[in-house]
Amino acid sequence: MTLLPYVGRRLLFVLPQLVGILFVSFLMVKLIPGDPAVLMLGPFATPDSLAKLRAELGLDHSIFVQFLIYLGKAARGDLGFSWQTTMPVTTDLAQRFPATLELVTLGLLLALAIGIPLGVAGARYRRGPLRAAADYYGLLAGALPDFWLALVLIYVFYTLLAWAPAPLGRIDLSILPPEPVTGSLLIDSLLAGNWETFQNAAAHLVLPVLTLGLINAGPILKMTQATTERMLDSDFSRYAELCGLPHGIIVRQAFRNALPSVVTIVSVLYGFLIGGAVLVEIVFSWGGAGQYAVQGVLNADLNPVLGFVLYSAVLSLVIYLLVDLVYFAIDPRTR
Amino acid sequence: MTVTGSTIPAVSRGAGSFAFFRAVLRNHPSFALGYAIVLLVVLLATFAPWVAPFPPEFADADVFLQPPGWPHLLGTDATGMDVLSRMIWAPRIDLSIAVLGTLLSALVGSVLGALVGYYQSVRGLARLAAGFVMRAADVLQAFPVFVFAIALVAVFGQSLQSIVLAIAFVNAPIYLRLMRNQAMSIRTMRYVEAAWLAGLPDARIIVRHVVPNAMAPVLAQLSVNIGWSILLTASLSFIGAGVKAPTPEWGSMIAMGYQNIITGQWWSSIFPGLALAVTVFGFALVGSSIEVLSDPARRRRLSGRLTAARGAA
Amino acid sequence: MTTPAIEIEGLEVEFPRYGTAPVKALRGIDLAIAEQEILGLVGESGAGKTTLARAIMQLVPPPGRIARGRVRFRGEDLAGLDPERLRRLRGQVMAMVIANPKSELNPLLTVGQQIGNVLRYHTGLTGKPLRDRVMEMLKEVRIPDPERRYDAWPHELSGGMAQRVVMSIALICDPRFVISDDATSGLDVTVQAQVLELLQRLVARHRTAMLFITRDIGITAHFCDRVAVIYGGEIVELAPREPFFANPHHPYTVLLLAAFSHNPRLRGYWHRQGTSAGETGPAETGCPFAPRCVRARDRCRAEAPRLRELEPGHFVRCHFPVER
Amino acid sequence: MALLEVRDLVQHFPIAGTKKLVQAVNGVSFDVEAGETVALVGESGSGKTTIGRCVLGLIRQTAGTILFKGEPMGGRRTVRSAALRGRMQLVFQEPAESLDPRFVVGQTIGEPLVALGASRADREKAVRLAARRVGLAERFLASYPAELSMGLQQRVGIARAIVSTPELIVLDEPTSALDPTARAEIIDLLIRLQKELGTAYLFISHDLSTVRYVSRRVAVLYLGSLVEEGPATELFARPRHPYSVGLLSAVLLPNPHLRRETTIRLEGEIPSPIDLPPGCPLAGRCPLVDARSRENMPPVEEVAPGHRVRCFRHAEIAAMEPATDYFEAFQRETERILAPPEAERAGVGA
Repeated sequence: MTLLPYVGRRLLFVLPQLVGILFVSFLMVKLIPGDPAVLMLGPFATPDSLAKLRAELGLDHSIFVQFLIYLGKAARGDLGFSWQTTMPVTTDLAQRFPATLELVTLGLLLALAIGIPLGVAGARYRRGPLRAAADYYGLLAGALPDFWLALVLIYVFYTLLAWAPAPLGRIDLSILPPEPVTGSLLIDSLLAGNWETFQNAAAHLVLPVLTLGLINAGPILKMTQATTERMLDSDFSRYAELCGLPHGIIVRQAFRNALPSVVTIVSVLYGFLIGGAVLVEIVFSWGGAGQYAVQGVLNADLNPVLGFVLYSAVLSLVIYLLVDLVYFAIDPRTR
Repeated sequence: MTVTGSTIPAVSRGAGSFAFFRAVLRNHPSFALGYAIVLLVVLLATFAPWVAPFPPEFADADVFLQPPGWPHLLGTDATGMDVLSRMIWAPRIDLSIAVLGTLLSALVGSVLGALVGYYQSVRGLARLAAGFVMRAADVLQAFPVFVFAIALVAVFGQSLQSIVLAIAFVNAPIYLRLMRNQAMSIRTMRYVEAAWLAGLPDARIIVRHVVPNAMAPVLAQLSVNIGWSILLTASLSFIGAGVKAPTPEWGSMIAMGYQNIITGQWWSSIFPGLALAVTVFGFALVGSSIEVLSDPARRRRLSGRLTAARGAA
Repeated sequence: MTTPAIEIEGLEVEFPRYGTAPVKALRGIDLAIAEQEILGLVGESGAGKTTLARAIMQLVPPPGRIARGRVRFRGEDLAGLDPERLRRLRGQVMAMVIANPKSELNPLLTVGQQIGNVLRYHTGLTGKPLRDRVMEMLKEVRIPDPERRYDAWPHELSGGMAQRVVMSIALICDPRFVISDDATSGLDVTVQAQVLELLQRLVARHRTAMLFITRDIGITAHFCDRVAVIYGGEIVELAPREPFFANPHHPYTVLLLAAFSHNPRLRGYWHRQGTSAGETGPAETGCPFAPRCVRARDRCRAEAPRLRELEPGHFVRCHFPVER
Repeated sequence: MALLEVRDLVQHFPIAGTKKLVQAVNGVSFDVEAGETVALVGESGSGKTTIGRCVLGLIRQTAGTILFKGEPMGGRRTVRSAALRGRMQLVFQEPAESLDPRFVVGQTIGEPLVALGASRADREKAVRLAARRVGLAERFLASYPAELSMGLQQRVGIARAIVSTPELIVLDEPTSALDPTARAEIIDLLIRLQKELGTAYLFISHDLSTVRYVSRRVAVLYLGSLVEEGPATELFARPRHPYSVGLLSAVLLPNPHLRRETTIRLEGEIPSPIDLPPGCPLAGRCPLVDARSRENMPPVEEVAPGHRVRCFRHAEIAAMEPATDYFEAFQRETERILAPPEAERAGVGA
């Protein structure tokens, strides 16, 4: 199959795109007002100590030279330090990125579990309660602010019913987090065979995942329903009906033809949520990568922002590549 | 002649298209609900000074965190400001930011998209420029949207204008891509070929044929996008990168009440969120109604179902 | 004549329309097709050809509905059947070939799967016997290199080949009655000739009854045993091939045939001034063709003519048929 | 000097990502005199539509020259240039797609005059005249295309084409989407317009009975090559190329007895025009194929005045085929059957 050369070509193409993204974000970030040296040493630092620090950080070169320096270091895996956490950006992200990934992945899986069945049902039974429910859910989910829904869920399930744990992080402070292997608490606790930690981490995940799942099921449902409906109205579905194929089979075939569009919307949502889930992260004080980057922007701590942009850009480019490979698998016309 | 035959006059020009529009609304409560919500929110915002019981930024310290009751129907927040009044004033900020930002992005995105889409298939310099614009759009969209918006606000400073610019910047690629695809497909239409053959300059062809035929999907997207932009404005304010307190704005109101949720005072966060959700829901309904009414095929099926319903009633 | 494979009596189909009375797509169709007979049905777009095909299969697209009349298949009335029994009949006993072959095939299934699916759901055959039967069918429709085409995707097929695959789907369950709705319109002339010959041979060998719907009256002259003309949802003329072309009676049939004449004066005579196919629709009362008929008189506008047997087997629905 | 001269036109489309070529047109030459109709006949993949688009400059040809009134087309001198604007027009196959759904009929017809910079008043006058010429009632000028029948929509397309009184109109299958009666009306209209305006037609079609009626000269195309060309009456009666014979015998006229019996049966289907083998394009399907025609392209030979053919064995075909024009026989038979009973009233058939 011509897969390998295709993937090779795509990967080659990824590098320049990455540099492009980094360069634009480097320029953007440098424009953020606020002098890092002053922020680090505090307002009372003497001018020459400020100047010494600036020289150390290489801030006295032109932006372009600074970018080349940054690029050089990044190539060697050094993304610089965050003055807020005083830790290297890479270690911070190693902790925080998996937290966001775990949350977003489970959230989207839930969204798929809600969106696809409702979408297909909506397409199949054009008139009737199910279709009305699917339509309204699609519109409603798109309208709810995720951070607000999180607050509502917290109020109902924590403040009133106390079914869910306090929204204060990914695990009870009293429990020792498992040895980080993948960075996902669920997997690591399973690997460590520590059932109690797994249960606790899972309990903390319920509300945030439910928030992301309910909200993002909207676009998935709308896309599934619209495309499946279009496929059901197509000539080949009509003809299958004329040939006496059972309606269930026809709907299944129609959905299979709608799959590429659903895969597209999922990949777009995935890319968006890496940065977009920051509000839910804040409400649940999740300590995810989105929060890390937002704090970086608000406090002009530039390296974390650049690090985060690099990680999420790489992730979205990988996702888009995976999506194309899925297209190859599903649709012979793309081969 | 069956209703599917091409000789049935298009309903848009049929007997009283306004009467048809009213019949559609009567028969499709959801569309009517959408227009009602949007109308209500706009009216409330414009007449806020006379409608709101209390001035929006008047903080009365000794009535802070009062539960819904009298005279504060929806209670007060931690600083003693009346939740209901601020909710009524808020759309002035939220709506204007969202509408302005979306219109700006729609304008810039569509014009650029029409040009790129039209010249995409033409060889030579124009195609190169089109390719460059698209790559730039790809880079823009590869950015984590939310972080990008916050960075923009940080760069331009935290004023209303900078939020509008951020919204416009983030939404522009959506219209760029939408208009580009429309322009590319319309470019291949026979009537564009006929105009090209007749000798019309490209610019006139774009204005006469490409833009009008691409309007329907852009309008539908516009309405849905306004809703989404309201959400984005509120989210920015929620994390402190958007509208700063005490200006009445749904996002910042939710943020102010957020700590109290855990201790049980839910009203100062929940109510503004509800208002925000209902407004965005209204715009989404308007968007879907535009989508249905502007697509001739779905309109014809709709008119068929209308009479069937009327027949059965 | 043996018991006809399909009998249609007084079939009427209506489409509701916004603000005005519903459109009568079919105003009472009476037809019977015997085994191994090919009945041609000719008419212009909007005359109700496809609606009739769909009505026979009891699948009128919404919001249309069958207002009156019955379709009896080998004596069994289809109208009253429960959906499951009806579904079993479609494809197994009655099958259909529709116009643009390429879009009728599911893009994500190979040729073998598409044909196999229909066979599997109707007969329960699976595995090797299923594959052999499909392969045999591909050979019968003369698809070049059937082994390779078995696993081909629809977008890899040419127009002619796609139509042969669709025919295989229609005929795989050895149906007793096949409807071809404009099946050759998208094909090139040389390919069309081959496909028609193939259809004729398959109908003869499988002794199926066929309703061949087309806009091209020329095909029916060489391919059909009997020919019927439909206008405004009604059969206006029905006759065996020879008398139909040698001695056409209905003014509309004559107008259709005159369209092929290169003599403007002849055509001018049969074509009423200021009326044309698209603009002047069928009349609601009286004879539907009256508005476009050169011979229309008051009686035509007042009273709808009945289908009369002018000569043995030659029916016409006209008060003043053309006599020779 | 003919109005339009096409010399050795070649048009190949590269397939993206591969070195393969779609060889749509491979060295086609023909002329169109002023006020004359030449038909390009062929099935799908024959390149007839591509030739039409090259003539109009919608596609830049790979090789070969196109002369309009003696001057080569291309570079600065295209159909859009001030000198030639409005001189050449195109009528499309699908009437609905050729009209902008948001333009009323009057606007669409008048568009070519907008490009010619005519004033609003002149435009309106010319539009009304063009509409009357194509038999379009005044009231339709304010209607939208969706409200018209296919036949009327095609009349609007034709009105737009004649509004700038062009010298040449390329018609790309103008009647194949129409019903039989509408088709006949449009053909009558085109013939009448040619008499009134003296416009030359390049009539592209796959429907031989329409071509037989409309055009004086016919060029038969197969896989991008012009296999036979000649006066319509001559070619329909004495076809010399196996493909022309196959094409003519496949035509089904509405009369059970009149069909061209032929010994030449073309097997298989039209191959794809990608990387064609050398030699005669029909080699794969022709019963008379031999080593000669498999290796090299048969030269053009003139078998009768104005009747040219590219086939080594055209003489054998002449001997084998009956020299009867079935279309002519059909016309006489139709006039006999369909003559109105009171023949004396209309004086038909004289």
